[in-house]
Amino acid sequence: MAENIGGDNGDEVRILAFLCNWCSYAGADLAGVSRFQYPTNVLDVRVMCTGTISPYFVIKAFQEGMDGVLIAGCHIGDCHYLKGNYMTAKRFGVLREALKFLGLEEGRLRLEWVSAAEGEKYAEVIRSFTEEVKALGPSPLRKRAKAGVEA
Amino acid sequence: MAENGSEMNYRLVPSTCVYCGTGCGVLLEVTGDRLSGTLPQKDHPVSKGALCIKGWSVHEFVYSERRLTKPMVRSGEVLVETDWEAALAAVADGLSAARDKHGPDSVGFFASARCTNEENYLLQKLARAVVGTNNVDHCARL
Amino acid sequence: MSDLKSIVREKLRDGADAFLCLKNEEGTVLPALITDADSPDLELVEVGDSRYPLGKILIDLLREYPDKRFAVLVRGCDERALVELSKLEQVDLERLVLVGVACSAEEAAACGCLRPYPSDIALGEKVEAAPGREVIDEVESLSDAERMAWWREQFSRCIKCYGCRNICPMCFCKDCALEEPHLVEPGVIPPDFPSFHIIRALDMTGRCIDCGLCEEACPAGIPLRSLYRKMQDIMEDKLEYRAGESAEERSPLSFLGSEQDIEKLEE
Amino acid sequence: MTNSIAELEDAKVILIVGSNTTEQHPIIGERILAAARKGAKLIVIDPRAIHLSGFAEVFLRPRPGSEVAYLNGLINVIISEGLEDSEFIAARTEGFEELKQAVAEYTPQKVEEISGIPAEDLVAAARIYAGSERASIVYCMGITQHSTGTDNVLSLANLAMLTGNVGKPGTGVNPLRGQNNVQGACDVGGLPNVYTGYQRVDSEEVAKKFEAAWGVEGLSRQPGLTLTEMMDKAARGELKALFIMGENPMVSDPDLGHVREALDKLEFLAVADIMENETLELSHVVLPAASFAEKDGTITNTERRVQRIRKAVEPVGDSRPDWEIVCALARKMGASGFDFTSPEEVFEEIRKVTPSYAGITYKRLGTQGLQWPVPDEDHPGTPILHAESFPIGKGKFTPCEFREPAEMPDAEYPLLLTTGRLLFHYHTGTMTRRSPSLVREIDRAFVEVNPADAAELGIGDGEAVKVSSRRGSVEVNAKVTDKVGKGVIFMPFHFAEAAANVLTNSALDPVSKIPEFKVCSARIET
Repeated sequence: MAENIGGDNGDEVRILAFLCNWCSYAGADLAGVSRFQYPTNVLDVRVMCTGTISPYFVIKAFQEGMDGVLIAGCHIGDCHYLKGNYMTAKRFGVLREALKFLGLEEGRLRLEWVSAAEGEKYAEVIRSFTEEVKALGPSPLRKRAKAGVEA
Repeated sequence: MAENGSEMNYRLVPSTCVYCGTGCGVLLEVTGDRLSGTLPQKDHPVSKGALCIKGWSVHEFVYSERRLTKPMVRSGEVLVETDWEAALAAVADGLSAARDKHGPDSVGFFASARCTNEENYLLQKLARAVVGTNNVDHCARL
Repeated sequence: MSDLKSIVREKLRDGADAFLCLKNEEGTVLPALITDADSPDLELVEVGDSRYPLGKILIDLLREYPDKRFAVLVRGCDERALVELSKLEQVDLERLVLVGVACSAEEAAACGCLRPYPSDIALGEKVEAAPGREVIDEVESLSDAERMAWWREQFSRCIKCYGCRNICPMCFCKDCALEEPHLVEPGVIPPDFPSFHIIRALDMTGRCIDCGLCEEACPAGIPLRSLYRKMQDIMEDKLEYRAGESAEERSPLSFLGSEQDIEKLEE
Repeated sequence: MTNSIAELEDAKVILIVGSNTTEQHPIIGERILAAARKGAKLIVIDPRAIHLSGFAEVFLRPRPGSEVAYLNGLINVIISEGLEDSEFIAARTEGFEELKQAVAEYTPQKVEEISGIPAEDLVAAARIYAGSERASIVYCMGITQHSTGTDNVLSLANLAMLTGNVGKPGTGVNPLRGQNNVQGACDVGGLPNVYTGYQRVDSEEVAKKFEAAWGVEGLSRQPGLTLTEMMDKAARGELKALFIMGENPMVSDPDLGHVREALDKLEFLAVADIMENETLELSHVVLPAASFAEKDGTITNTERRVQRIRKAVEPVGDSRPDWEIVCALARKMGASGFDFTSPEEVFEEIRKVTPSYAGITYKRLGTQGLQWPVPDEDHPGTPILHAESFPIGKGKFTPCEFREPAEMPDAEYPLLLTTGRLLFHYHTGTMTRRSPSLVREIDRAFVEVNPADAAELGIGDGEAVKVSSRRGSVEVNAKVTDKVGKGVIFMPFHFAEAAANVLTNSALDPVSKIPEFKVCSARIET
């Protein structure tokens, strides 16, 4: 899947965004409808709640060649399932530190709270995250052998 | 789960992994009357408390559905179950018949790099002292 | 150790149906379940210096013999394991009698855990811990790229024996993510970097009780214990939790929690 | 092994040749990596890129079958650069001049032509091996399973003696024995030419000794047939009856078509085994044997360490330990001397007739084992062989000339097939393929093909292909990988449904009688 985004232009980075159905996905939709400009090298995965995102999914995304992973959900207090995003916040805080200890740059993993009304914020998050990941370059976790074969 | 009131039994039996020639030290875990797992022997001179995946799972094949559990003799196209007495008599007859008719060197024995020293010793003794042939070898070369 | 022998006998007479401890058989110290105060094995009981995952063994014994009560010899690490396993509903502490043994100064120094003694000490003298942080310090002195290269080199020796998981007293799942083909490609060594080892590190987060059996069982000499210890440091730093310490407080990663937990995080 | 596994960590240089140690002897492989972490330099010589080659100072990838050429080449470089151990050669060896002459023509350039190893890499490897105070050689079937296997081993011995790497800790010529008890099966007389402890059957003195020990007369002084020779005789109708204990020749032996034909011709075939296997369908009687967990006994590992296995549980069903089966059979045939009631009693008899086992008792073995020779009950065992002298006095250099394998690629079969084992499986898979943890990792045969060959043949990764040799063909999936060099393909032989040994050549080494599993010619079609 990963190779379909951003074309095969070498300096493009590939980003996976996990978006919660109720807030951030709607926020992304609003950004589109409102015609806010933001980069296109992002693959969305809609989830019912960011609390369902296993850290394994994030690892898998990096392993499959993503250069950055964004998790965007409802603001704390606004979760459709009341407390789902508490788990997101806790897991994410630990995961980012764990990955950092293994040498993955902190900037490649980002957590944002984006509501259904924040279309502009969504566009801004994508812009700034893409810039940050671009500055970091391709992820060192891309499967090296496989990347070679695919190229 | 054991039945209420049954005797409890949990033991670790020191043994040696039977896959490759490294000879790592394993502890076979027995719960009740069945093998339930494998642990590494911590103070083993070769493996020093480590094992490979084969060592860790060396107990698994013991209860395979493909274990042979009954002696069998051929009847036409099929092998039919029999008792030990009959099976051993059939082997003794088969080997003796060839020896008596064609001489001891018409009989051969494959010993085994998978069996114990004692078993290999007995097999070569059987070949040499009972049948009278040195035709005994095993798959060392394979 | 005659002391241990009399303790085992006493506990068996006091209502424990069996005592899980260690015995010296032909010079090798290994776990033993003693069910009878007159058992000849009683002559062989010994604390010894070989450690085994007694907590993991107990998970199975408690299930296999649901109407039995067990006494168990515990070092600090064994006790932490049982405490954490109890919160994860894998063992029932009510059916267990813990007999604590403190690690000797020599053992504690060689092992380097944070608390080389159980809460109740029946055998041995309490000594304070001398946890080594050399590996963590070394890794943290490196740049991101150097860290990744450092770990990549360590994990490149992995032959996927699963010994770290198999020996771990805290690993009890029936379905293991390490065996999930979408996460870790089967049949390949070394296993995928870094998924195999990150998955384990994440599963150990808020759970690892720092017994170090993983590192002892690793044929490749990978500094797993330091990796998992760092995960506990992160848990403590971010979520004020350290596995195995409190009998009541559960890992914040095992329940949704409250808004206060999040506030801690955002500091 | 002349030396011990634990000593590998003391070596300064380890030369790994024809051994994919990580996959065949995983714990030894990790011991080698531990040595590397302590600063030992690794030299890996293998036709495939293996796990250890990733850690090697020098990795040489020769064409399979060129072993004598490149080993002579290493010796050539060492002598021409004056790196040999002259003191050791003078004190402990003979035949150096002959060796020197024989290897003179194996210059790095010539070796490059034969083996494909770049001349400068060969020189680098020679310098590293000869330049250290303690260098160990570790080898396995990649050396022995050739029609020139004996010459290959002798060449390794030449190399070790040339540099004085014998009889000291962290040195030696160390074959890794494949099966758990291949060492022991040889030690206790499971060979056609020797009784226990390698006592020759054609020696009058030895035969008399065993006649006295066993209370029999007229033991044959005529060496018997090897396994592969028995197969040939069976195929020709000269061997009439065969008793197989714990082997599965219908997967493990070369040229399986020939094996089937041979076993089919037998008037009588009996098999004792723990598991259903491919050989049973040709048997007249099948005896169910107990597994290692269901019996007592001893096995001997690759470093000559005799170790105990212990009965943990009762045998499944009506199965019985092989030792009981053989005793019962012997008694059935009217023999005396088989009234043993335990393996320990059998062992007591073994040590009476076997000088190298004389000092071993079950009690002494405990949980640590003992390394033979153990001549008496006070002897601590022998971790290092040949410390003071060789069995024949001085070590003799044996010059070897390079010969091509029995079958080489040609127009019809243009690829060179080599075979081996995987980490997750064992031999014919009768045990590992019944083990869920191992089956989960991998349970299918494959053939490794170099990307260049794959491109030429139009084969994609994972594609089903037919691999054929002059002896047969099998269908497997291709794995396109640069682990193998161009022109070479590799198959694991564990999988009966796509058995590599349908393809392999049964050509034998003239001395060791080991088949040439590691080289035959083959072709691939989609």
